[in-house]
Amino acid sequence: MNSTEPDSNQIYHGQVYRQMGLSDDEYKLVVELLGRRPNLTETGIFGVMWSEHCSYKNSKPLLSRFPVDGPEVLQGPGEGAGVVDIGDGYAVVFKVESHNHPSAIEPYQGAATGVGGILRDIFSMGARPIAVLNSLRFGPLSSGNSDSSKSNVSRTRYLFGHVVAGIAGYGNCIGVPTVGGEVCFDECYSGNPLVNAMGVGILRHEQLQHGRAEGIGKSVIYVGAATGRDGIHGATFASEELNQNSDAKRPAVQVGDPFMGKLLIEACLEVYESGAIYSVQDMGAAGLTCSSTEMSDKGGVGMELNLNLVPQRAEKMSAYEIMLSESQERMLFVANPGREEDIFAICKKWDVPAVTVGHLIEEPVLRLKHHSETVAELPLKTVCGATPIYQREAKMPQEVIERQQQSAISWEVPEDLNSVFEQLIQTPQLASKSWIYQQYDFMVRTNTAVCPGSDAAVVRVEGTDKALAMSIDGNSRYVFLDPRTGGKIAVAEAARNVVCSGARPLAITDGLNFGNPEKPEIFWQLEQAVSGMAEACNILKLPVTGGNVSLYNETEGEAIYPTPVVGAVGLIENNVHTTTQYFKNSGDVLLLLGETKNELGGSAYQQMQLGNICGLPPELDLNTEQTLQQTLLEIIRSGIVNSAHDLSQGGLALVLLTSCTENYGIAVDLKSKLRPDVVLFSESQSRVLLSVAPENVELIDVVMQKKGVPCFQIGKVLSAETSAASGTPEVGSFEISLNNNPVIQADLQSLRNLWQNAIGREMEHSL
Amino acid sequence: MRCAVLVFPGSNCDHDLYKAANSVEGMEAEYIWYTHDTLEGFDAVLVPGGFSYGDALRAGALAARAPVHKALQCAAASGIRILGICNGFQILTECGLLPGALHRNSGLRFVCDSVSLEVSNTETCFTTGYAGKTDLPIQLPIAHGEGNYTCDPETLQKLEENGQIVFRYSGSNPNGSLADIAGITNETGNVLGMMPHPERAMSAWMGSADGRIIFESLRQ
Amino acid sequence: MLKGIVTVSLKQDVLDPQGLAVQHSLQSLGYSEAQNVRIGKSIEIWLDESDLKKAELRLRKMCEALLVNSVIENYQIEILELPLELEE
Amino acid sequence: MLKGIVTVSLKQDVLDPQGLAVQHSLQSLGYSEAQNVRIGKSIEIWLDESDLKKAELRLRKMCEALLVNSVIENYQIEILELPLELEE
Ligand SMILES: Nc1ncnc2c1ncn2[C@@H]1O[C@H](COP(=O)(O)OP(=O)(O)O)[C@@H](O)[C@H]1O
Ligand SMILES: [Mg+2]
Repeated sequence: MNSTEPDSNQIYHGQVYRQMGLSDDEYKLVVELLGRRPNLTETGIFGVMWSEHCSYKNSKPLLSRFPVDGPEVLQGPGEGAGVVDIGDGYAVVFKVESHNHPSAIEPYQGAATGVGGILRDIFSMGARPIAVLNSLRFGPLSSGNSDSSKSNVSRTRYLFGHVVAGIAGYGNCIGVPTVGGEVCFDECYSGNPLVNAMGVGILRHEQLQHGRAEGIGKSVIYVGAATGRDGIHGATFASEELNQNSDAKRPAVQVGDPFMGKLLIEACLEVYESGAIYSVQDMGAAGLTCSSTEMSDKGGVGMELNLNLVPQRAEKMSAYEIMLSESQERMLFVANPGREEDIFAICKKWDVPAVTVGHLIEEPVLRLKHHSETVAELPLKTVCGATPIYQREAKMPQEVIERQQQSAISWEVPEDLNSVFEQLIQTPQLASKSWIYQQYDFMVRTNTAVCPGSDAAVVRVEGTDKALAMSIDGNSRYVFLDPRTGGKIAVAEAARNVVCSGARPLAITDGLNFGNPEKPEIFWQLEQAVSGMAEACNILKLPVTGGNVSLYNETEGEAIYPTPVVGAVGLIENNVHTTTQYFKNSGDVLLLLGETKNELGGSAYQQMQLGNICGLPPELDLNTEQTLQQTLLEIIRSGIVNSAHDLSQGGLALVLLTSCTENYGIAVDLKSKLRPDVVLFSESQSRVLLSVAPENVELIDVVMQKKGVPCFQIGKVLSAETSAASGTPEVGSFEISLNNNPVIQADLQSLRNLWQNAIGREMEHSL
Repeated sequence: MRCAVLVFPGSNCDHDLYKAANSVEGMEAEYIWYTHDTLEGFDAVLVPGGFSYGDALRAGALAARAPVHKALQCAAASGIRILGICNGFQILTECGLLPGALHRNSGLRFVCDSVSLEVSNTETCFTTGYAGKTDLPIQLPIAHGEGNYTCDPETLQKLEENGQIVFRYSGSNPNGSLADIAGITNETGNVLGMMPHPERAMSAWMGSADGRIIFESLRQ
Repeated sequence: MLKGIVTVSLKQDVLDPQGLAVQHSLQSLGYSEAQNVRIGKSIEIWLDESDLKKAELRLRKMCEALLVNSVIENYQIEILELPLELEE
Repeated sequence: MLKGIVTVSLKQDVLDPQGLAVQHSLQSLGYSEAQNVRIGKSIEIWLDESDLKKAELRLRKMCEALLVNSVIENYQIEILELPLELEE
């Protein structure tokens, strides 16, 4: 034991356990369970294993509301990632993981290691990673004139720029395409940005790995980068609020090494193929502690580790440091008997360190040796099985009650809707995200069939005719105004994006980013949102196969908007059914599916007009949604849909613009009794814009009528080509009228330029 | 035609290049590990893109000194066709098989996009297939952070005079490269380095099939 | 005119994947004496300033404001006086 | 044990977009005296070697063999003697 480390009595008297994330009661419980006071290493182990990040002690009772089973689910929550059958012996593996706090402290490395971490979750299941997506939240990119908001804005731009660069830096180097994501800018994230990453992988059924350590005597093998003093106590750190003292915890910065990550993927996949290992888990949050205790607990055995054998990058590391380090790019294997040398040989080929550090024992304890002494011995049922679970109190916040009662529309219809529209499409919220995704290699591995920019990304499954559509979504403004409805919408929208791409949604993964659950108002948000999500999953028949909980997202006591994000993956059985949101032919007819309602609460338009949100979010009828999705999928599969685009933020007007291309514009005439700005910008749910050949309109109309899906013919696609002779566009190219009165008449290329480069301009702008 | 696809630690477009070459009739690609000391028996060598050695120090620097580089030099000297794509181009400049250097994009950011290219020389063994092509410029994807080609004025003049500049960016230049250079050959014309990725443009569903022509030309 | 040279290096406990890769490469090229390699930045700044003390103060501020990421990096400052004809 | 420090800088006539960007940022942050910024690398190498002369020779070779791309870069070498207790 390191002489500067406190002993068990000092930990008790000095309440050192608090720094490790244990409350007084939790510490008391540990002492009771052990029948003695734990030493520093042991206290540290309890601290991380009982953190929200590892134990879900605040969220478990809620998470049990999610449906987790389905005929195609091969692995639900509990392992590194969920696994869903996609037929012909293949399965898809996917999960979301948050890296919010590390990214707030060191945005580049925080985001990079977030990507590294989710990829290890994927390949620890035996899958080859095929795609990553991300979901990001930051403060506003520009400000009013006060000095304090100026310094916030410059910090926000720094965070945003470096988070994107970090995701790019890791994903590009490791050679997994970053194919999509979403981002929102709002004041509530100024002090507490969110960085969630979603990983997707493919395996053949027989390649599926698990994390159960079974078989007394088997060798435990450490594989990957050496252990340094990185990120010590990262998991507990992730479960605390950020405050001014966060800086003092700075040794917690881990640095990602995507080069090692790449070698590690290849080495692991080859080791699995060789059949030399029995089980595997990645070392993510809480590093060696979490992997060793969870693996042995799942298998009902014990584990003895000799910490001197653990490869170490720093000198004189203590047992505490070795166990708590969150150095990246590490895995833990349980070898099949006699196959150790095969594992070493494969790892050597890939230049990846691999060494036996211990073995499985009968007694169900974690026993750690260091310098020939036993430095920790903990019954696994205390570390893994005895975590206190909290039933928190829930209370609807007064602020929400007040906001809901306000009217969503308190301004006159603007006279010049053209300029309102121009302003709206340049808000970072609605502007093109190309500034972000062009920094990501979204094509590597040459399976990307639909690149970022469309509703969902589509990645082909090599060696088959199948493809997977994937999307990540979550509108926290809706969740803030009404967490239950917002939760439903998050699930419905992610699924709708996938359906628009021609895929049948298989399952979802979720990331729950909330404030401090010990506050009743926050717990109410969590409970409501989860209930809404669960309800949507039940009706849309989408099991939740995994996810992540990130609580305590607060700065100086101010919580973020409740932010659940939903990652959906869908299957395209035959990749000819792959559909994008982009118009394909001039003369195609535009069909709007679904009802447009007087709904502006929480909309991007309301936010722009008021600088704030109020009223109720759009309503969502899950049965209507389900019928829409099913019917849409049917007609897409029958091959008569040329483009499909779901309506979300920015409403009909934005969807029309983002379906246009350099070559195709629109002429639209709408009929409605609603205010023109509502017609254009309402974010009513369960709506989709289609473009179809004129000869198929009637057929679709009939199908929609039969299913009771409202279907309106609203205009057509026009060629936007510049005629070479005159140098001017043949048509205005982007024309919308309402009840025969023009409301937007613009030149398509200028609109597209405004929209396309808005974020880049914002980032280059001086403050 | 037998092609070697070199694999360095960290290479990540090796698989894509292998798939692309094998999809071309009459071409057979094999992976060759960076520790190999010979490339005998191969008719062409393909050096893939993608972060060999994690791009440590300078992109391509470490791979250019890996054991296989001697065999690569021999292959080049004996006139065997060598195609380096993206990181492969960086490796070829780093080991001196191509003149100049590729440094950080002028925009300082990694760029993944599809670009328009002018084929400035359709007489190299890599580009004959473009000679009759009518829908020009061609479209190929790019994905790089260090594609900013630079060399001294004398070298540039030589490149121009000898027709060694094979591809130029014809829309906006994505990385600030000198003279809009996107790809060059060596003096004898058997070594081509290019930043765009032809292996990512092999069929219409990928967005473009213009890359296939390079492989088909190479095969002849 | 003065020239400031800011040498930015990673803090001791922070992993340097780049340095590691270069170290391995040097060793496999036969430079086995290269035991540990760390790669940092060297930033040269020409300053329109003649007072050494003031220059140092300002450089320090620049480091804190922009040049150095104090979460993972350390820095050192050196200042050279430039003979007039060397000014660039 | 010796420590070599190799400072690698871009040749004078090679454009340094990163340096330029930093220079602009510094100026917009109010450091108008920052007239010109160039960014290079500082590579620290711990050498298992006690002879200064020999160390320098070997470092020079490492530079030529790997560390420096002479098409666009220059370098400078400095060698420090490390007190025993500072060896890492
Ligand atoms: N952070 C990001 N990373 C990668 N791609 C992104 C990111 N944010 C948005 N995108 C891409 O931009 C497109 C538009 O995104 P978004 O505005 O969220 O659309 P939608 O409302 O249809 O979900 C999508 O293709 C999405 O994948
Ligand atoms: Mg969408």
